[in-house]
Amino acid sequence: MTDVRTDFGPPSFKDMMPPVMAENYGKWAYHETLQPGVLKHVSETGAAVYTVRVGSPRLMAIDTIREICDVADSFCDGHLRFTSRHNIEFLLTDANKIQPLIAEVKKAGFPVGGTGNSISNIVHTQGWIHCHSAATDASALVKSIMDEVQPYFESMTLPAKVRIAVACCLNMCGAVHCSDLAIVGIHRKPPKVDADRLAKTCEVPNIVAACPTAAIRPNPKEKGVIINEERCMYCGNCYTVCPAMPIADPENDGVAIFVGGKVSNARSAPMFSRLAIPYLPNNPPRWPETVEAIKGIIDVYAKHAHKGERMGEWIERVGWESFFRLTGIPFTDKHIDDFRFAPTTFRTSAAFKW
Amino acid sequence: MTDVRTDFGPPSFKDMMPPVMAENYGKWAYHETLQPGVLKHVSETGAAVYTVRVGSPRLMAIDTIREICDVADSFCDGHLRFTSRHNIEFLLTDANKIQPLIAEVKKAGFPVGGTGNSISNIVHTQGWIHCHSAATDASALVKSIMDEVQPYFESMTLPAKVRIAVACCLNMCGAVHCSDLAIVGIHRKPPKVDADRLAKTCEVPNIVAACPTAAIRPNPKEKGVIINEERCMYCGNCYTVCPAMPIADPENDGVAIFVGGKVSNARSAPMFSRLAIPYLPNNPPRWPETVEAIKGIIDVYAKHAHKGERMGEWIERVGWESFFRLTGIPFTDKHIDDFRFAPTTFRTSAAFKW
Amino acid sequence: MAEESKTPLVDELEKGSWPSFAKEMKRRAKKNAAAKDLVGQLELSYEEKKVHWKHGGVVGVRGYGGGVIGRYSDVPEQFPNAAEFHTMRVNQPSGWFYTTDVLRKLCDVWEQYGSGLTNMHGSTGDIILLGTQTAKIQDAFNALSEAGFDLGGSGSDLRTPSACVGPARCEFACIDSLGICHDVTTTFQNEIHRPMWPYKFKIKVAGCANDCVASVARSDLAIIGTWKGALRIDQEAVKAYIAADFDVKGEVVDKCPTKALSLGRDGTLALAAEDCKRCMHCLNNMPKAIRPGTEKGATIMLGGKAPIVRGAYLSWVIVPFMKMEPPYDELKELLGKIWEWWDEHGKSRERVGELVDRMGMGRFLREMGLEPSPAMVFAPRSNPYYFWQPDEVK
Amino acid sequence: MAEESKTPLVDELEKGSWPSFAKEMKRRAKKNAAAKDLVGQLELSYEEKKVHWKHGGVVGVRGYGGGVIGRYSDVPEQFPNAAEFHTMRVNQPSGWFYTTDVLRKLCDVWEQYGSGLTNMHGSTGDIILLGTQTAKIQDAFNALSEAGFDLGGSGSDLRTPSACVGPARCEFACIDSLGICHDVTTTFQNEIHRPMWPYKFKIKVAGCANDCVASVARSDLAIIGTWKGALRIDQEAVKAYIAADFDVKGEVVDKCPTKALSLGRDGTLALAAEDCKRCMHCLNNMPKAIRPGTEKGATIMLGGKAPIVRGAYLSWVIVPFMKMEPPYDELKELLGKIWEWWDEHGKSRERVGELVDRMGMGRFLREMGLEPSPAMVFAPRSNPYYFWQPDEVK
Ligand code: SRM
Ligand code: SRM
Ligand code: SRM
Ligand code: SRM
Ligand code: SF4
Ligand code: SF4
Ligand code: SF4
Ligand code: SF4
Ligand code: SF4
Ligand code: SF4
Ligand code: SF4
Ligand code: SF4
Repeated sequence: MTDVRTDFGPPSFKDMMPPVMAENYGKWAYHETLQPGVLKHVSETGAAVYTVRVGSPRLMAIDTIREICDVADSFCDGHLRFTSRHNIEFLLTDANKIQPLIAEVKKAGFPVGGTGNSISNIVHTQGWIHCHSAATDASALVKSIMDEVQPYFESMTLPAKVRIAVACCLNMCGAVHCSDLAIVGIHRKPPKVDADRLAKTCEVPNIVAACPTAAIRPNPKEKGVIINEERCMYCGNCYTVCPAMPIADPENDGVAIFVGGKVSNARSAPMFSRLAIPYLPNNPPRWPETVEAIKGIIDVYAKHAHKGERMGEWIERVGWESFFRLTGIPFTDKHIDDFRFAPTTFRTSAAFKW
Repeated sequence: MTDVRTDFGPPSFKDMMPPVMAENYGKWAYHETLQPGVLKHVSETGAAVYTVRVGSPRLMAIDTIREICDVADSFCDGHLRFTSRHNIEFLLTDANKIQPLIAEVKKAGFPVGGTGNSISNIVHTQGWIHCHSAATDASALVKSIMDEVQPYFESMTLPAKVRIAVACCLNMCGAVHCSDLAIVGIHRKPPKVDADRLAKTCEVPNIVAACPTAAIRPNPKEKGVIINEERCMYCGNCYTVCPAMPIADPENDGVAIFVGGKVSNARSAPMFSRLAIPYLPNNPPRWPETVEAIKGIIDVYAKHAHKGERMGEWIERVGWESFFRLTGIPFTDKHIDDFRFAPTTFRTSAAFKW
Repeated sequence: MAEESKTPLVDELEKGSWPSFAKEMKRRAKKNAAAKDLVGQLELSYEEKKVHWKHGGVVGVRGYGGGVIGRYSDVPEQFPNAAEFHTMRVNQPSGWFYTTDVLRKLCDVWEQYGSGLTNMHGSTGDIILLGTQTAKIQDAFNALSEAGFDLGGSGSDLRTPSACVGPARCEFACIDSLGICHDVTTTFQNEIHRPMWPYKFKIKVAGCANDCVASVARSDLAIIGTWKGALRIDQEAVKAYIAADFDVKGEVVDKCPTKALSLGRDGTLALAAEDCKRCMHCLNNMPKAIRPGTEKGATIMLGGKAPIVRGAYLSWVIVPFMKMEPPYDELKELLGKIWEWWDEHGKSRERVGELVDRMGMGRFLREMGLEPSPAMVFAPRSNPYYFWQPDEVK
Repeated sequence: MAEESKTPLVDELEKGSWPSFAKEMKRRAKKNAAAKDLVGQLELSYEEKKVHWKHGGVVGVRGYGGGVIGRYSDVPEQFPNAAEFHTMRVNQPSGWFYTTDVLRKLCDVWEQYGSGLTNMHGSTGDIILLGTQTAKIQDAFNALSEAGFDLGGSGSDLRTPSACVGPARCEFACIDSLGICHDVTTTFQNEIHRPMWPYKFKIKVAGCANDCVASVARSDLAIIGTWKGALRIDQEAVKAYIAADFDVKGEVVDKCPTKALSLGRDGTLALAAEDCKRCMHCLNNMPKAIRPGTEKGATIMLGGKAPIVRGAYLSWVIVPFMKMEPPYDELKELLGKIWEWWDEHGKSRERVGELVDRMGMGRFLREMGLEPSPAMVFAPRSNPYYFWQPDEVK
């Protein structure tokens, strides 16, 4: 089908790992956290590897990547990795090089941390930098929030890990639906239908099928659709399948905050994040209302949660009614589910806290 | 609209209560359980009322009711009541009359008990004695089970209350969907459609709307319906709305056992009963397989539950995988939900017990 | 007609120590032909593992749309005296309290006009009078009303409300369950007796969260007594429990689901009031020492029902706290609003809980004018699919 | 073209201590016209609170059906150099391990053929090369393949699998997460590069139940390392923890969700193996003393995804335990079966989890030939709506 070389797949991690990892592959016995951002893993063979974790903007210019390579060359024999949360990890065997390396990266403006009971890097998405679907900008939100909570990245003083995620639309690219703190871009008004363009460029059945709440029905007359605005909850999925249904609206778009999700199985099962704040305005470039709200929730959590309790575990223990009381976040009709599994969230019990 | 006297409502409970209850109405301070089936309630005024609870067949001949009235006349100044589980309660003020009363009712063949951590009377339904919809007989099941577990009615030795309910079809008249142990009559094959009769006596839209799993669609040709047998789960609701769709089938009808439900808010929220045994045969007059299964589950519960733990609370603590292991009940594809809220019951966690 | 001796299967059920419904039936069979044929038909059902009743037909009493369940045998030629075997649902006194004279009157009526077989009681709460014929129903009703008894509900109407024994004999009662039940029943006689709704609607009243009438599972509207503020602890009584070797820590403190209780070295039981969710466990186990708080009222819950059609529902909180003083106007206004809304939007055979599920709690609360509260949910939504009202957006 | 100095809003985001994406963009903008126009367009988005990209068009590389996300500006006249700004998704090495020479090669390629802006990494795991034009894509790909890099997935295909660091650096790894990820990726190159399914399908591999790649939330198929039998406790090491004043009782024993652990007076830590659900908590807190059991393998979970369309799903257990030895035939056969079934029954844009939900787990298990197990559910069904197969009834 083609002349060029295809389907050869990615380079093997085996050719990328530092020798100490290759040699002790699968033999690791335990680890210690020497200081925030610095891990020591010890092998059954006695060998040790040191990891220095460094915060990254994720969006990086090749110029910066090359500088990071320089660091890895001078301290790590040219080996490094990235984490599942997009941090940079420098991998060393010589403990004496740890502090010099840290000095060097800090000089270059990179924070060291993200280990243990910290706030690590924010998993996020493209936003206005690269996605047509974005109701908000991910990168600016991440930058603005991390500027504020960086002390939590560089320390390990929280009750437990706090995983933050940002997604710029309901497609939720990133684990926004299962994060301790999740920020998601939302629309608040139904899409506008550009009838002529729709007739030309879109498939009506796909549009109808795309709507989670069955708010769209075919328009019998022309080849088009009719939106039942009462049933539309602005997810934008019709726009995803049909460009002729734009939904972006500077006046009403903004973000919502969900809380209490987790994915690990430690102690408690993975949990979905749940609605805390239905709407905060898009306020570029630094979204102050959103940053404040996030800080506020973190403070209440840090004050009230038991040691070792994830956000969601704390809320489950004290109850959601206490969460809203302690944070002072108003509880509205929007918080009450009315989608598919709604009745499973209703309080089918007369027992609740005042 | 009519000449006869209507809408005068029920007699007032005030004219029925014994004087001690009227006088101390709302003033009760505490209670003690003097022995299984015997309660002492003490008022702030110091007054006391004694209750002797007696097991009833629920289905009673007026002849028996009159005998019960005789007992109430000789010991309770003509006052008695029935409980929400259909037991009879004799209400006395003179403690000395308690034992004589007990002797009398026992002579008449009535057990005394049902209080505290016991198995009380079984809430049940009409069955073959009076309902066209019955897939099994309620009264015979109740009689056969209570004959076996009566010692638990007359004692208070179980970890907690065990509430048993029987319903003879999926309409579940009675709290079968929220009982510690629930027995429900089921069908296992789709209804037969009597086309001519249907056309004469039933409304097609009602039939179609009656099907929880959308297994019924109108038959375009004649005024009738077509059943998609793959989607039919034999609930019988189409038969409820249309006599021309009989579903009773002696060869395949039987009962299912659900466990772990509760309605009180004590400690834990009310819970639904959940499927334990998908099918046991109708085996009149005494349903030995069903009686055995019920006894088996009670024995395992009595052995493993902590003091004060309801059936469902015990199962939640040890996990359903342990319930099936300890009882030896086989786990099948039928146990896994595939109705509306199915995904909320799936194990979205890698943590489970072997 | 079936011979008395020819019912070996039914006879089996006369054996055993538990009071036997079979004995009851055969006892009546001696005196009543309908009861006798009923025994025969039941024997046939046991033989064939099959029900022998037909779908109920419409039978009734003048001026009433419900209260009688028509029932016809599908083997009338075999059991002519049970060919018609209708049930009358008679509204019980709240709390199922009786004086013997009233109960005897009831028996006399059913001796004269029915089979003499009953259920004391049906699981909605009515007195169930089993087995009469269409021709006798009006007279039976007239005799019942003579005896002071009216019919209960059936069909798409308000079903006979019921209540726990409550203040008549229970220290935990936070509301007058019996009074409320009687008041609601008498106020809504028309709704009980004349089916006019999409489907049935049930009300049950429990004096506290122990819910001794299973209202949360078995009624569309559950009224459950509770209190605001802290429960009351009598420290002397606590010490008495300890003195009597009751394990306060193990049985009560450790089992408090919210860990709101703590036991001091000196045996004082302390409560963190804001953590208590009023589950009743500690009161249940130490009734002499722990009592409900002083500000009493009810939590109103909606939607409970059996599985058909969309799966079973347990009622859920729609009003966290409502004061409960006669004449209960707030409750009755709410009931009126709910019925009107359900009547307007409900499909045929759609229970109110199914309707709220279909339309959404948010919309229900907005249209009922009820304040949203975290007390209404175990947890907020996890999906981002919520709605904005026109006045909330630009 | 927007003037460098004219981006006050973007400039605001250069301030503050956290590494700035704005600095990165402006750094590139100095050398690359496309990057420069990107900064300008972003400034415009901040001014107008509005995205300025159009729906992606189809752009690609010869022989590939995916791997490139076409992206066009809706204000091309204002920002001509960003008029086309496509993304290339490049398949990362498992575990995101790099040697600097390889990484530098990658930078060189993107300097020559792209904007020089990247995401390290995308949230599926790929290297994201941001900003190139249709005309350059084939050459860019050729240069990438020179450098040893192939494309990742996009569209309705198998998306680039990813894995936690696992055995390369983690004592908890029960499976070779990196090896499995690399093997699956190379085995299913065709599925990754040529969209042919109803929708996307994602695979993530976690070495243990800590799930450091969020596989349960972010992949249709999650492979999670675990063990059978009892975890291993080194009593000496336990005593060492106690000696070092680590609160074994408070931090570990009391927090074990199943109360499977108990600490003896003498400091021995006892396990009730049948109660342990392998949640990882005790291992996490005492890695020197507690290790996984010896019989290792994986739990396979299915269905995880984001909310669109039918609401978010977390993956659920479909195979409680699978041995994980190369060449992983059992896993690959299962994947094949699942894809075939999904392909046959799935609607367009229906994820596999949505399909199983629609068709029913029972049917899925029967057609996959998988054994039902209580491990697959938190609780059995509460409704009575289940099915019997023809061979199960008379
Ligand atoms: C490097 C990384 C894996 C990788 O391949 O990149 C990693 C590495 C480790 N994780 Fe993780 N986790 C990593 C992402 C995750 C994620 C995924 C995510 O955040 O998106 C999770 C799930 C989070 C969640 O539940 O929402 C995760 C949940 C855990 C847990 C469970 C924590 C809990 O109690 O819920 C542990 C155990 C612990 O921390 O005690 C853990 C433990 C560890 C250990 C200690 C394992 C070990 O012995 O090496 C590693 C060092 C942890 C630390 O940072 O102190 N790791 N870990 C990831 C670092 C991300 C980052 O840059 O911050
Ligand atoms: C008489 C009756 C109310 C009535 O108006 O008829 C009643 C009466 C009392 N109940 Fe009840 N309950 C009665 C049905 C119920 C029901 C409803 C049912 O079973 O259908 C429940 C809900 C059961 C469930 O959760 O599934 C019920 C759940 C309770 C509880 C909560 C138990 C628990 O821990 O879950 C208590 C508190 C306790 O027992 O400690 C309670 C406590 C009591 C007390 C102790 C209240 C009091 O101080 O007087 C009464 C004596 C209980 C006893 O039997 O030892 N009662 N009780 C009902 C007797 C039924 C029978 O004949 O056996
Ligand atoms: C007599 C009684 C059972 C008993 O032996 O106690 C009963 C008997 C019937 N019920 Fe019931 N239900 C009875 C209490 C209940 C309860 C329990 C309760 O009320 O606390 C329920 C479950 C709670 C609920 O309402 O959901 C109940 C849920 C049903 C249903 C399912 C309704 C639903 O929405 O799921 C049906 C089906 C229907 O309405 O068509 C039903 C229908 C029926 C019918 C009328 C059969 C029919 O389809 O027409 C039965 C008449 C039998 C007969 O010939 O006498 N019965 N029914 C109970 C009424 C006696 C009384 O008035 O006191
Ligand atoms: C680049 C990336 C975000 C990022 O900044 O990292 C991304 C970007 C897009 N995603 Fe995504 N998704 C990305 C990871 C995810 C994830 C997270 C993950 O894979 O772990 C999810 C949630 C998990 C899941 O798959 O459910 C995710 C769920 C979606 C969805 C919703 C799918 C669903 O079934 O709910 C869509 C909508 C669609 O497919 O039409 C979507 C669609 C898109 C599109 C293609 C927009 C569209 O509608 O065509 C975005 C292209 C943006 C652009 O111009 O580059 N993206 N997308 C991630 C891929 C990078 C990579 O390959 O490594
Ligand atoms: S979350 Fe939405 S806007 Fe953001 S990258 Fe994904 S699809 Fe695009
Ligand atoms: S935005 Fe979402 S809810 Fe509204 S019409 Fe489109 S698909 Fe339906
Ligand atoms: S459960 Fe079914 S069969 Fe039994 S009485 Fe109710 S409707 Fe009739
Ligand atoms: S029995 Fe139930 S599931 Fe089957 S067709 Fe009738 S209504 Fe539908
Ligand atoms: S519900 Fe409460 S008040 Fe009513 S009887 Fe039961 S315990 Fe007493
Ligand atoms: S009522 Fe329940 S929650 Fe409140 S203190 Fe007592 S046991 Fe705890
Ligand atoms: S998932 Fe488990 S094995 Fe993989 S890195 Fe995390 S802790 Fe280690
Ligand atoms: S792994 Fe989890 S469940 Fe098992 S013993 Fe450790 S803490 Fe308990």
